[in-house]
Amino acid sequence: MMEDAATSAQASWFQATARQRVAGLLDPDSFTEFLGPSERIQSPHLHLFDVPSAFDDGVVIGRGKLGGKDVLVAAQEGQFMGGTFAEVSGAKLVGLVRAARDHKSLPQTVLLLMDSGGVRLQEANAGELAVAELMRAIVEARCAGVAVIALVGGKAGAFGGAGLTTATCSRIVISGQGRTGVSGPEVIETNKGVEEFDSEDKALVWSTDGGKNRRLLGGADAFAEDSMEGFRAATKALMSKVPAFDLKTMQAEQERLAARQKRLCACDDAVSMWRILGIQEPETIRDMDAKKFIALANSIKEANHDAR
Amino acid sequence: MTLDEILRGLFPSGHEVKTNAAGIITGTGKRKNGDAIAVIGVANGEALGTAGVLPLAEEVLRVVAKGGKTPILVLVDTQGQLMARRDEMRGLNEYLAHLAKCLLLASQQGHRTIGLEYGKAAAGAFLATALATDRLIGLPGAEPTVMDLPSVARVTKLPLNTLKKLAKQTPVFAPGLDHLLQMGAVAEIWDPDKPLDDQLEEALRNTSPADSRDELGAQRKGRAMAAVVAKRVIAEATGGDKNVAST
Amino acid sequence: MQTLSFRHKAKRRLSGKKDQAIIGVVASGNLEVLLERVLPETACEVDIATPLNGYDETWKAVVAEFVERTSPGGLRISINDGGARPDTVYLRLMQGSALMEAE
Amino acid sequence: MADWQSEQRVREERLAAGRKFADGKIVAPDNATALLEAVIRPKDRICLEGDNQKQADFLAACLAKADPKVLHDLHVVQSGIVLPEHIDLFEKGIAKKLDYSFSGPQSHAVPRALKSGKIELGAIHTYIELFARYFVDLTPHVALSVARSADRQGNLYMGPNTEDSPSVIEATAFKGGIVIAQVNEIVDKLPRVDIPGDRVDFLVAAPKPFYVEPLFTRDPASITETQILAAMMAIKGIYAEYGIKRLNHGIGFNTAAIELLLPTYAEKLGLKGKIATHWALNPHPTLIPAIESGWVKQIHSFGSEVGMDAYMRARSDIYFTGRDGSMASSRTYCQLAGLYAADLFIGSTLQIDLDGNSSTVTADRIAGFGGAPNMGSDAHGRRHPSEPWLKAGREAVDGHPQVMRGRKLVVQLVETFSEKMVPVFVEKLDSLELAEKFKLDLAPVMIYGDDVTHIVSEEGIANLLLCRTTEEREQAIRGIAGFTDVGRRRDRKMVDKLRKRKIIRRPEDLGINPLDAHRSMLAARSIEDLMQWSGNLYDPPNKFRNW
Repeated sequence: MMEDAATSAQASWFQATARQRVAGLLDPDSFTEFLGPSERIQSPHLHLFDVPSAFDDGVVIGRGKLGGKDVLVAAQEGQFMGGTFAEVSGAKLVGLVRAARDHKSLPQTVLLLMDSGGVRLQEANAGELAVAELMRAIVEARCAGVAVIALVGGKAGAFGGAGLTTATCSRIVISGQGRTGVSGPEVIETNKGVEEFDSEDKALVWSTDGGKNRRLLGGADAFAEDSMEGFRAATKALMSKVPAFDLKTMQAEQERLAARQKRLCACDDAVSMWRILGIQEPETIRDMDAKKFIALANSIKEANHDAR
Repeated sequence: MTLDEILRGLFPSGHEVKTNAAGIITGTGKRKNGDAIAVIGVANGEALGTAGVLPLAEEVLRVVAKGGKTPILVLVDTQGQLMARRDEMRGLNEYLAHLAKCLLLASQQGHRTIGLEYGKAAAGAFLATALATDRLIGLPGAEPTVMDLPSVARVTKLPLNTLKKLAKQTPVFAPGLDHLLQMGAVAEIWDPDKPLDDQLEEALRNTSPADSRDELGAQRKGRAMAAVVAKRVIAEATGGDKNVAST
Repeated sequence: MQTLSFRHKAKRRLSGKKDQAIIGVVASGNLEVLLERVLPETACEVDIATPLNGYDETWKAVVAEFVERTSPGGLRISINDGGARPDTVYLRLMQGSALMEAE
Repeated sequence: MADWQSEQRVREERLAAGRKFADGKIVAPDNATALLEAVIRPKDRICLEGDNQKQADFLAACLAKADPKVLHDLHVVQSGIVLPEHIDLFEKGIAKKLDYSFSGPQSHAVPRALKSGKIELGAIHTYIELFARYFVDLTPHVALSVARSADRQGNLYMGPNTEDSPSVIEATAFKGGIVIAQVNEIVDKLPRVDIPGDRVDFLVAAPKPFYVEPLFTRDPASITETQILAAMMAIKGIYAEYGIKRLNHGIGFNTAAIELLLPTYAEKLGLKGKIATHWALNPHPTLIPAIESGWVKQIHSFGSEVGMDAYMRARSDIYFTGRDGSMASSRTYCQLAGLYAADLFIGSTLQIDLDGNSSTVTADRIAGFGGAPNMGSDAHGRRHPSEPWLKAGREAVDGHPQVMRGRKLVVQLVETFSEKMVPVFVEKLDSLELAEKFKLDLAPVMIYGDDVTHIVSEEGIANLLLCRTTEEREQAIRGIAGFTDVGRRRDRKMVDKLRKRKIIRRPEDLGINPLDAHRSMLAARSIEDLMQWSGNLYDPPNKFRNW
């Protein structure tokens, strides 16, 4: 059956749907969905724009097990409206993180499977506010001892509010195809011109926003091979120990980001940044296979820290 | 109102608030009761990039490290995040999120945080500053813009006029202070004709770190579903759990 | 947006025990199909929301062919369409009923 | 006295005019437009390569800058109308008449220029048909060619992108014409000589390397389940049934799906070594997994493909390579190979009518033909037998006639709808309306119905060889036309009968469950996978690198 193939260990995370990712990531048959599609909690706004709705508004939430450990999980569907934050899709994420924050009996690990271009234009105000609420809920949950882990490897990446949400989490897992940032390449090209950012040049796009650059600079804590098993393995390894959210951590992050700004602000391309990080042949990074890259990234000082 | 007018109105007994060439605001103001309030922000509609975030976050961390309960005021007039390939390459999302996290840390540690939106505000920079405070206040004339209508028109392929008409039916997508008030993002809009220092003190009294923006949006009929959906999620998550049910 | 509704009498109840399944995604050229086993033995309802107007006859033909092929008795099928081609619609319906037939 | 040497005299005049701008054979880039104005004369036939893949883009830009008072009414005879500058020539009045083959990226601009009267159309050809006319009635007066490098004597090195050049240059150089080549660099010693220097009159070192479109790179990530299903049917219902070893593929995603199913699905069917061993095919990156798995014995190519150079150099057992190690291509020879030495052509199209005629012309689009009508036709001059060819020949007739001839398998692999709900199966080709609109003597038909042997859609395979009447043929086509209007108007009883006679075969008739078609069956699911299959020898173009 094709659904089995789509969620098998070697199936591509990048090409999977949100539901396939949840099924492929968690232990078999361990997932229970909250507010599932048959509840039909859809966007109350999209019809105004003559745009089709989705039964789950593009976010799947629930609980399950990963490697035997209980987790709460949420997955954005990047193919539906770009996985965007909107009134309903956002509130589902906010509710899930608040549930973990307030109820010690619930799993104290939340996995956010990000796949989002940011805020849904048709519900921009509601979406932006949902991001603000989610970021606050994540910080409160982290203060209460909850581990919130972002997994980035979908087609829409994690941009705009999703990029900020990702960087608010305790830990970040990313794949080579994964991208995260604030303004996407197309947005920068539209506003600032093709000279600033040629969004058609995918190699440039990925060297800017892509998983390898994020991992090497310390913008992500683990690199996953683009497969269900790749994300399972990387996430399991990160779950056991996450940074506390306190003044010390934020001071360390301040230092980390200030140092990065100082060392790398003169660089115009990723390869020259990687060279400054002490990588011997930075031009070989791009085509390096995942295993080799993971080992390399684990040896880079900037890439491995608790300052998040 | 200009930044100077606002600062004079907020702190008649004096302040040490400076704005650098890149529009980065830092300093301290003197409250009516003589206590200090920390002030940070972005002025002149400047865009916020990796370089601009660092002094702002540093200031917030200094206030938290010092202990006490000094509140923090965040003044906001920014066109949004800096749109530049190099800043993105260095991880602008981490920088902006860091500033938001520092503000949220402050509020978790007992520092009341107030956002004052007096000019523009957009997208990622909005999230990192004004929307990361406990209580967001608008001044008349402020133009918070999550997404400008021409961009919405371009992506949705709907005519601008259609969108303008739609914007009258719903506050959910179009720019404007009133819309954000209705959504629950903006707690209140100040009256510029009344003393700002009094209004600041009143706002500080009403500030709480508990996030009730979705409830507010529901009360004001701007966001009917958000609070309900979030609560239903919690109910369903805990409902199936015997331990939770018994507590 | 256009909504369409089709009511069919199926030859028999669709086998299997699953009471609901969802397949596909609302995206350009794709659709989501939600299948729920909530109707009497041989009843079948298909409700469609589609952004493309004027394809009533095509939808009718696709649904009729699907009912003829699989006899989805007992199912209420709800579709959010993103402008999928008829062959994709048919494929998703077949995939959905196969999911419902799984033990 | 009759003058039997006038051509040579005119050639000398042209050369003398051109030498004013040259140092030996070498012309500075800044002088290129002046050179062209000096050497070319109004109403000349010119070939400005203009190939399927490589482009003499610098010379095209220089010619488009020429003064229309000096250069006008040129007759363009080249295979590809690809660059915007090619259209500019007509818009500015520098060129008037056009004989060509293919206009992929300019397929919307050509009908616009036709409509405004800027282009006077001779004919749309297949590649070798146009090349043939270079030697009969469309011989270029001036050829503007393109090579990777040259030496000072004018010897040219084409590398893997030889394409049309030898045919164009031979016709021009040996019939009193002038040959000008744009090169990326001028060097002391060439890796190998593809064109002898005495056929080349002038060289221009272009400021930038010439443009090549990665036309044959299909990202496996974009292949759909529907395409995989149709590909499974083609493999099991046609490749395996006829034992197809020698073949050509079109450039669509559906044929890319076949290439990626060889090391997986076809391997499981036990077909390795029995099908798809010898190819007339461009260097498709999607064939890398099959090559690496030992499926492919040899490939000859029309042109090259961006990023494949190092891979082909390292796989010289598979590809044709020069003494220097780099791959060598030829559009003429490869088209001949596809016509005479392949037993199967399989490709896609935009429209098919009830007779099986197909066309890629729509109301506002003329893409031209390229090689498909040649690949996709039965070569009546073929005399060597092969089992697939004979089997197809037997299927086309009843009984055992005294004289038997074989048939080439010409397969159209389509989805019933293309993008945006546009049906592929139609009652009448748009091409006919276009012919009326532009008063063309001949409506552009990509592949004539009587050459087509099979049509494969996601609904099934129609074997047209087995049809005996036009009615059967029509119903066979309707019977696999899915939910298109054409498909819904089928005669269900007749379609059932055709299915019993195996004229129509559904997936289940072939033992294929449509629900088994899944992307995980593809040997590679992304461009990155292809690169890894190649041991990182394949260097994908930047626009495909999402990592």
